[in-house]
Amino acid sequence: MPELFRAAELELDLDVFAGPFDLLLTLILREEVDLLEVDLADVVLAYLDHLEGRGELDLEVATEFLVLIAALLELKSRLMLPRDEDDEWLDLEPGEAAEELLRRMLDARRYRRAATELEERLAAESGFRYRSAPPPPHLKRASLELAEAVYEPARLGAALGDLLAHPPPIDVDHMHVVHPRVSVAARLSHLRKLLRRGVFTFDEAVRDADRVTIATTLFALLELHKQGEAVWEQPEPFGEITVRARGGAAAQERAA
Amino acid sequence: MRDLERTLEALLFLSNDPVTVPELAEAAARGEGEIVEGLARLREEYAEGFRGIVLREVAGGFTLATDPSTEPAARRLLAKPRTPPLTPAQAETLAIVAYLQPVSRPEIARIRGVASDSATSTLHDRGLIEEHGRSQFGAILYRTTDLFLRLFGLNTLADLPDATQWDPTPEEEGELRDRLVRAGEARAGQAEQPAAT
Amino acid sequence: MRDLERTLEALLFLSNDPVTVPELAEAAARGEGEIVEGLARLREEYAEGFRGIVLREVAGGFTLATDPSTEPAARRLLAKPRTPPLTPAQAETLAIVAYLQPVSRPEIARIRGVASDSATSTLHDRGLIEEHGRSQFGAILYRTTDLFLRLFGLNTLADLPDATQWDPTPEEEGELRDRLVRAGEARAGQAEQPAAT
Repeated sequence: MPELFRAAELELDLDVFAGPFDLLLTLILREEVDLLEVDLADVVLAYLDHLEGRGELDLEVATEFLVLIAALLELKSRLMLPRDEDDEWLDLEPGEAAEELLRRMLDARRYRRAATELEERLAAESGFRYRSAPPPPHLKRASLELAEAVYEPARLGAALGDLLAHPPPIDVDHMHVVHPRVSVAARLSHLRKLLRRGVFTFDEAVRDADRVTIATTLFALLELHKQGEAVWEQPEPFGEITVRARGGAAAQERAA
Repeated sequence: MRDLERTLEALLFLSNDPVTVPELAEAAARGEGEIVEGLARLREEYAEGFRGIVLREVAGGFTLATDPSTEPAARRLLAKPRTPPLTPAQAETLAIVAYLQPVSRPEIARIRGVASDSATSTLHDRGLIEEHGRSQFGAILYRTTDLFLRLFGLNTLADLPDATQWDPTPEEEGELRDRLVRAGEARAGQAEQPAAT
Repeated sequence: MRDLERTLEALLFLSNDPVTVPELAEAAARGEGEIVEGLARLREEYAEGFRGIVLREVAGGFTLATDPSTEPAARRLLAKPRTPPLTPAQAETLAIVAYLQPVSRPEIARIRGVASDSATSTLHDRGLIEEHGRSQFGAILYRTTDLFLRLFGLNTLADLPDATQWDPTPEEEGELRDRLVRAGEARAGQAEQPAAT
């Protein structure tokens, strides 16, 4: 009798968080856990471990997990990018993406070396100590008579105006996906329908689909392969993926 | 100057209070006799009337102090109000105190969306704000000082510029304090979003 | 020592922060040219390696400090460790602020590839960085402080070593690019493998 399980209950033991997946989500949404510090790959590994332990794939749970992790990945990738570059980044060609990545690696490297330099400098300097004793009280008395008007009152008004400004709203609607409209089961039946034609391309299978549907479809495709119903090939990276129905043998095995 | 005198000079320079011979002996890892001899040689270097700093033996031990002849200049340096340009953090903090006084640190932090202890301390050290009682929750309240009025060329607090002329969201209703807190909370919720460079 | 040097010595001794030439000129009631000459003569008196105190030019001003040779004794007397070293995260964050200032937390996170909030807060608490306005999205911008300059023995930010000297040669960069492309292809290849379930 398989115990009832939801992806939200997946127990996690990460560097920054230990507890069920849905609590992690809540804390991220409330900004009590910094998403940037969560290693999402570890969340996926925990899920895979869980799957291995159960020995079977619960499609509804898989879908829920997939949607949640996809939303987190998307949000995290947005957080890692400055907003003004966000859209450009998503539109980058693979070659440009590699260039962008290279530029970032070089930046990171430059400042790591600058950091080493600063650390050495600080060590060399720390032998110099400065006096911190307060001056004798009889010498230190800020005098009102010596005070001249040096500051502009307008500066205070302007600072107050800045503080009254509300920031532009940030769209976090994509985080509120709780009830996925797409399921692995639905995509499996979609793919099986296409398979009856014998061959189709992945692009056909996900035409006009949104990102979550594409991810779910890929997941369903992997499942078809595991069940021995389909094989595929992709002649080059980023090239077209062609999916073929596998010969009757596997199908018979399944029936047996 | 020998090693021991150099060390003694440095130790006296760093100490806020007079230092005793046993304390110096322990720090310099020498015998007390040696310390006394070293101090005698150092005292020659620091003979009064010769330098700007003098070595004094007072009740609690030995200490360095400025020569009385330099006091007029010292007073001019220290008594003149320090008025370096205000940093944005200081300007924001000072604006909050000026317009909402009396106001507590937690409230300043809430409006600015970030702890503002160092700005508050600097303004306090420079004499622009002062403590003025405690809130009902026990937090120290701050208000501006006479020096603040003088440095901003104001006669009274009523001469502060009308905030509405810099008000970017006039449609927001409510008291100034209320609106500041609301804007601060909205900012705190988003400034943390690293998407905002 | 002449009167002017005595006065300058006393002023530097009393002030905990570096003092600029104009501030010294005003306090000593002398011209700035005279002050510069007086400081030069004082500097000879305080030549490094000769006394326990040295005259330093840091953070845009002049200040007295103890000679590093006296550090062990000073540590024993004050029972205080010297400036604690920076963690690697703090050093990287500080380097980014030092070279790119003003810069926001999100930008630091983007360059380091990880959130750097606790490093930023620690650097802020230690007085090495300070707020300097807000970005257009309301994120607080940071820059380095005078204390940073002082602790790192710099007179101005221009004294920081040129960061481009750490950039890789064109050959190294080409090699890195090749590795990236290969890694990308390997990942793309794995995506075809059904093992990914």
